[in-house]
Amino acid sequence: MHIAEGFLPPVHAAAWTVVAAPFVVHGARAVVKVVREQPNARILLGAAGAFTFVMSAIKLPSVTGSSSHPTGTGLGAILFRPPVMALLGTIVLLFQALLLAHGGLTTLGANAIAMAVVGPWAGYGVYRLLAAAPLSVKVFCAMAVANLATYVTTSTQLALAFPEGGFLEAWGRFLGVFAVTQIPLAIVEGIIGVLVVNALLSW
Amino acid sequence: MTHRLGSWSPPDDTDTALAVRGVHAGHPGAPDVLDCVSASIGAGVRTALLGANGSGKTTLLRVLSGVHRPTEGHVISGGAVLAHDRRGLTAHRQRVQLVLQDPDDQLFSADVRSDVGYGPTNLGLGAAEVAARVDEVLDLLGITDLADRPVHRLSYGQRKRVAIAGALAMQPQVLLLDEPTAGLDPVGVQEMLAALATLEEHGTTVVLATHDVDLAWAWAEEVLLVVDHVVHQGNVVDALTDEALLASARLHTPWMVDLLSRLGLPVPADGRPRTVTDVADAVATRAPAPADR
Amino acid sequence: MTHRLGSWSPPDDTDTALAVRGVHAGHPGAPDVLDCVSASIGAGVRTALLGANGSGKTTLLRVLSGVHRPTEGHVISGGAVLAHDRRGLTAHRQRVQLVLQDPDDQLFSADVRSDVGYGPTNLGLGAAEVAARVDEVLDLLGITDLADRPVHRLSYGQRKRVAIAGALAMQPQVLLLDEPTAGLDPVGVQEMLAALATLEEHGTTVVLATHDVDLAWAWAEEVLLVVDHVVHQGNVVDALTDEALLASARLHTPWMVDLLSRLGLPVPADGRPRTVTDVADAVATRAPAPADR
Amino acid sequence: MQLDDAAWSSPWRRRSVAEKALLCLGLLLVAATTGSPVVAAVVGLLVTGLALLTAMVPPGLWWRVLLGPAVFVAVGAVTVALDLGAATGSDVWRLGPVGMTTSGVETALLVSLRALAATSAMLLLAATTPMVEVLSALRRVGVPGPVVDVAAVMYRMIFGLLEAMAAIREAQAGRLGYASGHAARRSLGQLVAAVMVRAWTRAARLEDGLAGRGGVEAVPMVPARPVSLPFALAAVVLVTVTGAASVLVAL
Repeated sequence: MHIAEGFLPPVHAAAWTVVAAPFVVHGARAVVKVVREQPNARILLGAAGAFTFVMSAIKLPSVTGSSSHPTGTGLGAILFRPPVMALLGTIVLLFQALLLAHGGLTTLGANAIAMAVVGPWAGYGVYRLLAAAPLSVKVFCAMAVANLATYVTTSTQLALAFPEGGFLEAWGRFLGVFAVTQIPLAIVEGIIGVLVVNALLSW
Repeated sequence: MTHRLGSWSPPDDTDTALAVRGVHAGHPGAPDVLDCVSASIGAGVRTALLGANGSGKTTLLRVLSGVHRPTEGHVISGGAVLAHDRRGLTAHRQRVQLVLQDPDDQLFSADVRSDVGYGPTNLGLGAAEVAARVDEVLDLLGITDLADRPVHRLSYGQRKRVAIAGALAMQPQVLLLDEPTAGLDPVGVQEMLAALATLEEHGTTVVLATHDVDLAWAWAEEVLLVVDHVVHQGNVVDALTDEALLASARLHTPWMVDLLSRLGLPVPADGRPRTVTDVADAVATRAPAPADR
Repeated sequence: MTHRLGSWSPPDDTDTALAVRGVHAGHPGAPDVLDCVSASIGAGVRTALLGANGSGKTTLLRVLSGVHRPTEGHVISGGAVLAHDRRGLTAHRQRVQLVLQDPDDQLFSADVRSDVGYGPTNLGLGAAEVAARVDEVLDLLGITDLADRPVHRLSYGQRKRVAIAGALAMQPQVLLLDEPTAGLDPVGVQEMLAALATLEEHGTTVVLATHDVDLAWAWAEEVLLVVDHVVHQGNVVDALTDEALLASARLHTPWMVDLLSRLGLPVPADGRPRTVTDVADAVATRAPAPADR
Repeated sequence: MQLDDAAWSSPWRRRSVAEKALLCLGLLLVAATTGSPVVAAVVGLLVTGLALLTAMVPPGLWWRVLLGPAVFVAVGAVTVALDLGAATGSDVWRLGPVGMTTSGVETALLVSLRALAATSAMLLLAATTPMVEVLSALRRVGVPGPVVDVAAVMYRMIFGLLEAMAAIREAQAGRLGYASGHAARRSLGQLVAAVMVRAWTRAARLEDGLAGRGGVEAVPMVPARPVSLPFALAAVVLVTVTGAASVLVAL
């Protein structure tokens, strides 16, 4: 679920853009440096971004009857590291806005914080924290936590924007609608992440 | 629409392995790729599906396999109308298997054995039975030596055969093959055709989609010709001696037919020439060429 | 090693557009894919590079194009030994361009015009000159209407021609094509051959790699036959009437040669039959078949 | 990817990105910042009219692509409007602890109209401007070349990977890969892995294939197109009028 164009109050949209900017600029700097040293990295990074976009278009088996898609932010973070994911994830969000009408331009900053910054860092953090655990446990936790963290962030952003009845009550409402329903999907994404990594290891 | 060609008479309904009736298919917002198509595939009849690129050949294959649901009309599978629900499709997929042109679209496990065993495992078979089926089809296709090789180390021709093995492991009655010989060199084509002949001996009905009219002439008994969203069905001699029809399909006449007709020789409906030797014999035994030619 | 076939005599060195001398090539840790190969491509001579899958055909093309650096031996480009440094390769690329079998391996931009202009832009040409070259090659190949289309919405045949346009925009003297007709339907093959004929009229030397011996027979003047890491060079009639050699290359004899030889008819070195009509004429004008056949 | 097809065949496709951005992003900003549901509704109707009548976006496509954001907006707006707790003096509706107040409903209505209008304005740009034009415009406004190059390669590769994904998924379904929940999860894992391997091999082959064309240099970009003065003026008028209306209503 991306926050739709125009849904956030203008001040919030602007503020989240400002918050997201340093992460995206940092990622862009890293990419520029890599490409200057290694021109071929254009293609590898492009392939990584294209893969991230395509993965988010995969339909998961429906748990609740509605179709849903993986966020893919955890897998991306494990594979490509969070700073690069901040940039690739933001480009993916731009593509989703202009090619699929998912999300928006003024809400790009807010969505980037949720999907390209918090999700990847949360997943990557869990992955590193569990350094001693078996790979499948690490991957499961990283993917599920990244998925859930993304939606908790989105809910928080919405509650901050629409704190009717007080922030905590609003937070509870948005979490209930956007994050609690996500728990089974986060688990599915974690399981699939493990299967993906197992399949990749066998290649 | 579908047109019957020449003297061909439809096989008895009990002999029909797979059929479509009045099928319309396409993508939303675009003109139909298939426009009221009917066609039937007789059990054990070597059927070639001929058509130029973009003619709707692959769409017809996907409709027959149950993957593409027609907007109108029916697929007849095992004598009954195919229901596009979970149960109907599960049953259909054990009868009919489709092998795509690009083997890489069909191979998604790292090694040959687990890839070929993918379908049987999904059928819920036990490990021992899966292994038995895998060994059986690898043996049938003569690729037992590939069993423990990683898929990405195989040549293109080997991967094509592994993809067929994966479909065969479902023990289908009908095997639909999209361009199985494309990209193979002459020896590879011979090996592929030999493998298909083995399958037929084991009772599998083979449908082969191609744009190679010479291959269809030599191999098929029955032809489905896809021309501009419409299917013409007939026996191989009727279909592939109809120059106007072939031209409208953006195909050429098989060289054997072309040569014999230029020499004024008849093409016998039975025992048509299928190899260079057959043609040489037909030419050698003909009456001497008229002097005015 | 390289073997000369039949009566063919090497062209004058001034007429050689591109050549390899004593080339060994392969991948580290594996046996050589090419084992001391010499071959030469005459300016303006239609040259077919024939070989089975995995024979080393594509490696030879890559060596000729300068992309694959041989471990031993030389590429002779424009009368001089090719230096595999930046300057040497830049000059070489303006003489010799390679078009791969799968156009998606070579198309980099999302729209046709930018993609065709990619090479000239890399040469450092100005925008106006790039645009002029792009228009010129699109016109030459008859695909001006594709100029503003997205590459990902083109058909396979259209993408093949755009890939050729991208190579042509470098204004090469030699164009190396890997399986340019593979995957095309008969009309697509005709269109491709017509486009290649136009290039030849404009002075481009065309080298066509294929495993389709019938195509090579009808099209080529000179043949490079890759058999087990070794190249045999000869004119098309000498090379493609040598049944033992073709069999060792996992290829078959062109059906025209096969048929004429079965009928006991000679294959003339000049004016060989190249179409079904030619064969029919050759058969029709021959002496009546002996009765004992 | 129907928006992409629409953009490539749009009658506005050859218009300058600058003038389209002026119109669409201008109206988008008016819609996204207005405090008036009426102004939001007017902008929404204006954009829809422009899209269907002048830019000739196919109506079926327009409503189909709006559906996704509309679902988010509906769910989000209902959540905004909900009020938990005891009855208040301004209840529109209440059932036990769950209700809606007048102010909540007003906020939800404004947010919905604002989001739908702003989304429509973005869609007008998306449905008339191929991604290659957007990317070359981004480079012209100063986004670093390598970043735009990576985005361009992504765009080039997306379609092939989507096709591969669809083909692999169908092949899996054909071998009963989605016939049970357990099989489906296993198949999805293999699908993602196979698509990823495909992305890598495609990248490696492309890198190799480009060697003969001068290596992997900057991705060529489409040139800027001339700005149409009448179009730009009309855009300025529309944005100014709606923007002024939005400000006046707020005062």
